[in-house]
Amino acid sequence: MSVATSSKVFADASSALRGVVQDGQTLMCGGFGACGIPENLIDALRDSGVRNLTVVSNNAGLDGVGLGKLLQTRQIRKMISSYVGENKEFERQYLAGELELEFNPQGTLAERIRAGGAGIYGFYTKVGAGTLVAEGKETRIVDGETYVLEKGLVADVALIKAWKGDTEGNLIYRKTARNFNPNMATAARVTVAEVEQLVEPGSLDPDGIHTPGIFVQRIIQGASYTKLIEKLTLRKREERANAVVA
Amino acid sequence: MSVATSSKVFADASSALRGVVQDGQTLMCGGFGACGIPENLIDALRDSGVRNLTVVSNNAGLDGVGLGKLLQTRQIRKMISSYVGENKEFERQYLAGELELEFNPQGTLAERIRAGGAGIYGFYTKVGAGTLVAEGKETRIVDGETYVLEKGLVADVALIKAWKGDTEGNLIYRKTARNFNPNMATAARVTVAEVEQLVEPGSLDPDGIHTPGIFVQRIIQGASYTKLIEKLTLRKREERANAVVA
Amino acid sequence: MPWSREDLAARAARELADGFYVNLGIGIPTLVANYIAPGMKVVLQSQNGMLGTGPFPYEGEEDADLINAGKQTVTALPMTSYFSSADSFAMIRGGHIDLAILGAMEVAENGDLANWMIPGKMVKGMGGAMDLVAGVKRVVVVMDHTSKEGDPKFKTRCELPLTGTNVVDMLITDLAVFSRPTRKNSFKLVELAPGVTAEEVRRKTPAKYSE
Amino acid sequence: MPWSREDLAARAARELADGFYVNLGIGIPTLVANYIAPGMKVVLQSQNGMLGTGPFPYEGEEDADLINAGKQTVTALPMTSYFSSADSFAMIRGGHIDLAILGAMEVAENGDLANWMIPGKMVKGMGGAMDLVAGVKRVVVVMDHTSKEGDPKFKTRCELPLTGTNVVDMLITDLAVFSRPTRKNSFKLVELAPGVTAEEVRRKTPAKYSE
Repeated sequence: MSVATSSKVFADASSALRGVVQDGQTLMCGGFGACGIPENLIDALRDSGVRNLTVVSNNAGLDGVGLGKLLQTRQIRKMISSYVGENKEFERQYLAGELELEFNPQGTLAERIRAGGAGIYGFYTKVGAGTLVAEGKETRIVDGETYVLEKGLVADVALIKAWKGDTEGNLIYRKTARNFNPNMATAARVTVAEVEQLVEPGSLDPDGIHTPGIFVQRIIQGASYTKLIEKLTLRKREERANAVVA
Repeated sequence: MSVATSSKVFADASSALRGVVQDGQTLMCGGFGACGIPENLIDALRDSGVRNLTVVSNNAGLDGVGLGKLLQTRQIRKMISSYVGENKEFERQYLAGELELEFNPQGTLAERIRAGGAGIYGFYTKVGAGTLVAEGKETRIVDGETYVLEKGLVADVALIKAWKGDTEGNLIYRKTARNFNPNMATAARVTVAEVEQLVEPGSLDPDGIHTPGIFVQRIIQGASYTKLIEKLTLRKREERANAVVA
Repeated sequence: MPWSREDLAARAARELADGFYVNLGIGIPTLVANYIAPGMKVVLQSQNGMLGTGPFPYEGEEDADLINAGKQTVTALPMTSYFSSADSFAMIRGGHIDLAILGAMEVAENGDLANWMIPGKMVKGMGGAMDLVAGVKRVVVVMDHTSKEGDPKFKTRCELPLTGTNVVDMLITDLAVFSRPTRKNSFKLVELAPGVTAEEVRRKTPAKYSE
Repeated sequence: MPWSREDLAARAARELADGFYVNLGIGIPTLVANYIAPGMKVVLQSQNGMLGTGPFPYEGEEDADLINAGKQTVTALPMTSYFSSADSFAMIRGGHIDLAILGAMEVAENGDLANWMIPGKMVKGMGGAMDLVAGVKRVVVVMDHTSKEGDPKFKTRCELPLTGTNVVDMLITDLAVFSRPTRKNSFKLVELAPGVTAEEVRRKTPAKYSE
């Protein structure tokens, strides 16, 4: 494929992050657990050596996997997440007071990111009303229901993983590897996407594009993908396939 | 195709609206101008004779087309829209004080509908700050910017037009006929969808479904489609195709 | 004889109805999928962005891009659709899911739920639990009636940090089932495990409920 | 000699830059697409849900499902994508569009814009205009310098109901171009139509501006 037609296309993850990432930034990082994480960009971010990062990501990776790599190198100062239960190094740093942590309910986190990308200052949600999550936040009672004011979230850089992308930055995700990726793509000053297959414009179904190219400033074809499975769960051949009657 | 497998499938538009629509309801109706409107369901709604409706729709149809048909029969009491410039009967009723009208900026209207479907009480937007749109609404100033509190919008019934749908209610829209349809599908107590092609589950790409079946309570295959073009605008064969250099 | 884990899942499955869209939490709630009545159609939502979650894959058919909210490999069904996290929680928060079946650490007599955090222990995070209890139409909780130490878990007030206030519609423990028609009502004991007496439940339950 | 409609469109096109994502309003702004410099890549957004709007179709190639925000038939390009109205305005409101070129009834010296409503006349609605001026990074207005009756349209204060407050970055009229580097600055006269004098502009402009 020709890369000369588009200035969005970079040769590899390191060059795609050059001039974009720097110390002290807020980064968004797509993925749910190990599913749909920007593997190549995370490696390049680690190799870039930038430090003191605030990272918005649903999870914090596993030990030595995904964002876990940046925890090992101590490049992350603060995480904004909904669940970080899979990571011993995270736990160690957090308990030692070396790492800041802000928990958001998963849907509130996703909606705050969407709001940030959509130019919405804040929104009222019932989620978290009457819990620790609402502490220090404005609330209002309407028809007996309490709503919490949650604010839009934006980042300096978003690191995104898609399945297919074209040189215009149009992206399509695959199955549940979509998760936070399309929302984060909208909420950063610079969005860098890695894809498994980089194709020419016109190759993707225009009705099926999940992230229009306007949201993607830089794009690479990832060098290789590990695609770790966190919890391989299998059904025995003789088991009744009755989880859902379709 | 077999319809016995799903209780969501109805034989025609009239039967799909039976027991669902009644006088005084708030209805959402998809479409942008004449593009992507639920033609068959609008006809059936007219034939149902229900009156005194509040209709949320970006436009009000043209004379004798789309919602224009319900204006002629005086079934609509109030419109919530962003632009109604195409309709003389609308103008006559409005100036005679026979029709209520609430204007929303187009994006605010879309976002209010999304918020209604997403369980968000309200959101703060810069849109309309300092204009008539903000009158009577709460505002707040953050970092010198004024934001208006806009509230989520829900309806009793949404009438939706999609291109393809399966018997589970999964929908795919075609080109710019998508517009408000997927947002409205999420924001009503009962969503009735009409599609050009009703197919079996498994026929649609699960990564490409725009409206998951959970949002659709009833679905029909439309009997026929007029698909009026409001403003046919053509390019001469010899004209330079330079509107965009791709 | 108190109900086993499997009994609890089977009992919870009786709260399903044909055509329901359901979200199942991690642990015992996941087992509920095995007890859906034959011929009943129930569609499972996974909050990581999937509607129509199928059974676990056969060996060799696992797909790293296809997991449920518990991060387990799953399969797709003909009806399946995928969507973003924001769209997934719009679905949940907007009241489109009929039923959620969740685990708990504590339930209070006013319907408060605590299931995400024990102060002093490492906090893993609430994940999607707060969104689910705030948004899903009906919330059924499945838990042991008492802790391993024998401390009651259905209490006057939750002592642990809350996941949501006044959000539990039905509580199924290994000893009994408590239900209420709306969130304005208080709980009523509606069922006992075989061999369990109302007196035993009363003794092990600080929460106020009717019988 | 004042600029013609085509001149205005050509002048506005000079505000485009390579790689820009642009929204063009109805009327003269639509003509701007004809003056994009050869070799320059500009992507047009239509707020009804399309990015990468192509030229009008040849006869027989029109598609009722493919229109722009002015409800005109258009075509798609290889880069084109479609999305919902909520997603389209998330794109606009979120500041992702580089430039909007819009028509106007009145512009005020403080950057206020009025372009949707004349009290006493039938009101058609604001459509997406308020969203565009509130969300797009840079707003260029194209309009006649005076009304048909000769009344000035670049004023001290807008008298018509506003579309947005302090939202205009550049004003291109048939007589002159006014610009300001940021919305904290006031307008400066930066260009005159051929044969038009600064004195003539001054005479026809109640709005305060620098020269």
